Amino acid sequence: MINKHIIYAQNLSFDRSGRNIFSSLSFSLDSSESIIIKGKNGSGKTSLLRCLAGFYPITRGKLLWYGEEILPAYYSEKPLISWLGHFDAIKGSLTVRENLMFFMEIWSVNINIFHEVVKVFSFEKFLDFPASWLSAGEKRRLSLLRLSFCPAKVWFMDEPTTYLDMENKEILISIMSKHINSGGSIICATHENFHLPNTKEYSLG
Amino acid sequence: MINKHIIYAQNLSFDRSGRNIFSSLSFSLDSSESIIIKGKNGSGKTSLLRCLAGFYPITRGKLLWYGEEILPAYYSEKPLISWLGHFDAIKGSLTVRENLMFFMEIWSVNINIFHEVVKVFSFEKFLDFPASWLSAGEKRRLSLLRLSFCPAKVWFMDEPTTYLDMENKEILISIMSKHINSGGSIICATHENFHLPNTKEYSLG
Amino acid sequence: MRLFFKLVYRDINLVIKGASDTGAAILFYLLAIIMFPLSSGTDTNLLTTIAGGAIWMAALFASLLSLDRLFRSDFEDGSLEQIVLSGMSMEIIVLSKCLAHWLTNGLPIVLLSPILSLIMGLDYEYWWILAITLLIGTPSLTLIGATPAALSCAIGKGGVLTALVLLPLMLPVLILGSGAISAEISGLGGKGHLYALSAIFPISLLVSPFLASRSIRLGWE
Amino acid sequence: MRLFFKLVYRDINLVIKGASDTGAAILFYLLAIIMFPLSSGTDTNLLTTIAGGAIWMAALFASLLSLDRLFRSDFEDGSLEQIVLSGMSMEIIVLSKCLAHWLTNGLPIVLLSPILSLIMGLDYEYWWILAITLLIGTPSLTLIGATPAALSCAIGKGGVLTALVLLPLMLPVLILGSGAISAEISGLGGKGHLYALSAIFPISLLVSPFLASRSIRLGWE
Amino acid sequence: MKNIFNFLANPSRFRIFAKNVYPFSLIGMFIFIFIGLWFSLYNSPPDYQQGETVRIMYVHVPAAWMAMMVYLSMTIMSIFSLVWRHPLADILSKCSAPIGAMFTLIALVTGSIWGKPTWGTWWVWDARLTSVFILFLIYMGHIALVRAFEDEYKGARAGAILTLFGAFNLPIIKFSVDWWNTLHQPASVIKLDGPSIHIDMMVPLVLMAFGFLFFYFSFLLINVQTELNHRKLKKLFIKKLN
Ligand code: HEM
Ligand SMILES: Nc1ncnc2c1ncn2[C@@H]1O[C@H](COP(=O)(O)OP(=O)(O)OP(=O)(O)O)[C@@H](O)[C@H]1O
Ligand SMILES: Nc1ncnc2c1ncn2[C@@H]1O[C@H](COP(=O)(O)OP(=O)(O)OP(=O)(O)O)[C@@H](O)[C@H]1O
Ligand SMILES: [Mg+2]
Ligand SMILES: [Mg+2]
Repeated sequence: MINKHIIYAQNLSFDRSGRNIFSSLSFSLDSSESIIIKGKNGSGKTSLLRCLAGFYPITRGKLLWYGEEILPAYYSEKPLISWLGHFDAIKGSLTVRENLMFFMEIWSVNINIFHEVVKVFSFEKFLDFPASWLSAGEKRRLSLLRLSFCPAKVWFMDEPTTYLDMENKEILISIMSKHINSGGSIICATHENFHLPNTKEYSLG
Repeated sequence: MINKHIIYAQNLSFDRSGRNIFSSLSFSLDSSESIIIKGKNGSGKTSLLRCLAGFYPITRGKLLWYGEEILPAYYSEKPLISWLGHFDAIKGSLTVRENLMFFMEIWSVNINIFHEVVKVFSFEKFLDFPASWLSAGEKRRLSLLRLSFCPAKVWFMDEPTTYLDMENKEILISIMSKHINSGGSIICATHENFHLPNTKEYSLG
Repeated sequence: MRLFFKLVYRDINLVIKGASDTGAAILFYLLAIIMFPLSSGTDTNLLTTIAGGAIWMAALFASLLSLDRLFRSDFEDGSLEQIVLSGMSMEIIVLSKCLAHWLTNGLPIVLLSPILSLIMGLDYEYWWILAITLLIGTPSLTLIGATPAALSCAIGKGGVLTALVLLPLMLPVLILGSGAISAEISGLGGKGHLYALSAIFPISLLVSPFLASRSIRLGWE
Repeated sequence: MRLFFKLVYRDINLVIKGASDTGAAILFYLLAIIMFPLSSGTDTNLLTTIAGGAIWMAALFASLLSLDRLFRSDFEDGSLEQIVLSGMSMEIIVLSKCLAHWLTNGLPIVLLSPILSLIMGLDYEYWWILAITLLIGTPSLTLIGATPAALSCAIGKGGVLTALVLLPLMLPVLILGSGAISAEISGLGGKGHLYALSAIFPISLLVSPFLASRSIRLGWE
Repeated sequence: MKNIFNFLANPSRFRIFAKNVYPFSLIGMFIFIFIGLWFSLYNSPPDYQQGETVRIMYVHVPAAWMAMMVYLSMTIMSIFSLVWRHPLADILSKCSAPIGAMFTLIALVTGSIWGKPTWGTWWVWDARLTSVFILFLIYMGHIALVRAFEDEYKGARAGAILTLFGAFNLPIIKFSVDWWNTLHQPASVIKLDGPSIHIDMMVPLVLMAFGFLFFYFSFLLINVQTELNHRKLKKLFIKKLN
């Protein structure tokens, strides 16, 4: 039943400026499932994530979201995915709280959930810092924090462990596991060895 | 003999906006030696590196380079350190070759050395790409490539493994080892477990 | 619609916090006007004659200056991706950014115009027509500017090209705006110019969100 | 010295490749001049009277526009750190960036001035004085602008503040420059203005590298 | 019609098509322009008001027409490009822009030269002249924009967006003489109630117009071939990398 899959991809290929980045990928993603994408530098992990989200147009192949020809970047009813990319989408001139508030409001996040997540990442003391003060790892944690209170069921993560220390890597893995166990799905590109529940691994390149 | 140390630091402390970032650090660095700085996110690794290079002014303590009160960021005879930070100093509108050429010229790097280093990082095929095409890991490799042909004896590296795949991490470690074995020194902040020759490890925070 | 206003609010907040160039643009506008007398000598008659045109030109440059980064700062740090994934259609995003831009750029320009007319020695009977042309014209400037501003995300550099592409598109607004004032002063009546100026707004309101959102997506491709 | 020219060469290359805003500034200059007649009506006499002042003002804005990012793009992507660690003194870096800026911004402004005088209907006897004031004045504009541009790195946003700090500092140059032309036209002779204008250059050459390099270091602290 | 377009979409097929059609177009251009020039320089009457200067018209007017015609065709191509993502439309549009810019420049320059004896000035900022000047700026913007992209495909899409946006200018050029009172004279050939120009002037005008049209076709075909070759080279270069 194609219609049951959250993502259904068949024979996806993607070319950029005439270069073939990846080709003939087929897979599907269901709820409570995770996909880990591995591959050398330049093998097309980021490109694949962006194709799936709709930021890059696939060259050939078939891509369905919830059995339909929709794409998260074009869908305007509710957030379909929660995205963590190479860019952190943080405004240095605003405080951490202001940065988060905006997304809380457009995603209609409950304030209790917000406080809970802030606690998980031990981010209480940073809330009134200007975001430009944060260290590289702290910025990354801020992005993760935002990602994890987004109401979307599918998480797209591009090398989420970047800049994180050991402790925060473990927190990351635990929230990822929790998300999967509570019915969410994850697609994650990484060079690390993750142990997530119910995971499939794909290698590119 | 203080004068023999490349870096000699005694009781370094650093405050920012009234917050104490690190305090009372003492250590020294000699040639053929490496220092690995570890510590949680926000413990001040990046700040320490920047203090040592002269970008941040230390609040208290004594810092000597080659036994003198000079700082790499103020020294204008030759490059004292080769720097790899969070920012990649790559111009996307130039090609990879143009990006490298500028530094080759200001560092008077021999063209043979250049070609050798390009080979080590298997970067031949990217040379005529616009730098904006590179993937995250490829950009990082480009920065590493530049770092490694700089004539300075001391390498400053802030989380050098970011975005790198397994294979490139190994190449990185091998060039770091080679640098140390041939009389160079390295200070490296990282969250990974490195095995470098002749290394001291410091933990911050 | 709620999201629309949240986004407008955020953008205005960013301007207030100094993260955006829009504030600079207003300052630029003010200073440019003050400098007119300094550079062209202080012959009052002369000043009065060019006052309308000068204020309009300063307004145009002020928009132009700030439009260059209308989408680019959000595009470069990934915010725009986050926003479009949050279930807002790109057209709405474009419109809300334009509204925020106009509120922080066009509106101050309109509000400051009486003071500036005073500085420039424009006869006070003509203040209203200056203010009206600016009120009608500045929203069009913002809307027209949105597409080149979005294109500059796609190129990744902006600057040269934004200006090159923008100016010819904005020229009609400038010509009609300053033309209305001089027509009014010369006694011919500026109504015709005003009508033509007001016609530009609905057209750009229809066309620009569509073309600008295409351009931004092009930047991601 | 070799490093100095390498850096100048690189910066010019970046302008040519479109990575810098300097190209935009020249365009802005050209278009601003072309727009003067459009906005102030087509009375030829009027145009001629304001021609000198208008061209000078456009030149000032063109410098102002591009100065904002003089150091900032290199500062933000880490290039400036790399360069200063390569054994160049900060003062030399500042000077070489100023030279590159002048070559790509001031010089084209000077070279384009005859054509622009033509468009503006300035009497051709006065072309030379316009060109000379621009030739003497634009290097000072660049040098004066370096310090605020460097400060904008330290603030991390630039824009508002750069413009606010810059304009008052640049005003004397503008007043002397356009003053020389109107003095010449009115038959009083522009020599006095020219001498004063030429005095600004050596002073700014001495002071500005020092202050600008301090400001950049402030940005790192 | 759609079939023809699809047939030509294949680059190599279009290359063959271009190669075969190009000589005819070139011959057409020479014939029309030579006969047209002969008529306009020798075999047409001087104007009763303007005398011999009227002969500039036979260059000015066709160039002005072509300046608009080329932009109009680019607009149509842009719709094709944005809606159906047609690669040939992209290429045609990109290759048309420089030719259009050149016609616009010719119209501007010949207009100015004509203006000096008739209006007593090289240039005035009236609606017709200004809008043609804006057209020139838009062409230049288009040329710069399309070439600013590493990726031709993206450049073409960006160019298409700009072309559509700039299309507002065409009606302004055409009708500016009717809407505003300008120095420039209103249309006397292309208008709703038929031409109102003397047949002796009409003949060379039409001949020159066809000459210019063939000029456009010829150079368009040359440009397209160069562009296709250029892309092929680039593809080879990239293939080497894969
Ligand atoms: C730089 C200045 C000028 C520009 C930019 C310009 C532009 C144009 C344009 C765009 C057209 C085509 C209009 C259409 O098809 O409706 C045109 C047609 C024409 N122009 Fe000009 N023009 C200029 C100067 C002049 C001058 C000085 C004269 C002579 C007094 C002149 C006489 C004509 C005539 C007779 C036509 C043909 C109108 C018709 O029959 O449709 N133009 N010009
Ligand atoms: N301007 C500032 N004022 C006050 N505190 C600051 C300022 N800038 C940075 N900090 C704080 O200094 C601390 C150290 O930052 P630093 O970047 O050195 O950490 P780090 O060890 O490199 O962390 P990471 O592993 O995340 O890269 C952080 O907690 C940060 O919030
Ligand atoms: N515009 C472009 N034209 C051609 N090739 C491109 C373009 N942009 C990126 N590429 C190439 O596409 C390849 C895939 O890039 P991508 O960012 O998807 O890799 P990745 O798997 O995420 O790598 P990393 O592990 O380094 O993040 C890279 O080799 C890159 O050089
Ligand atoms: Mg990647
Ligand atoms: Mg750090």
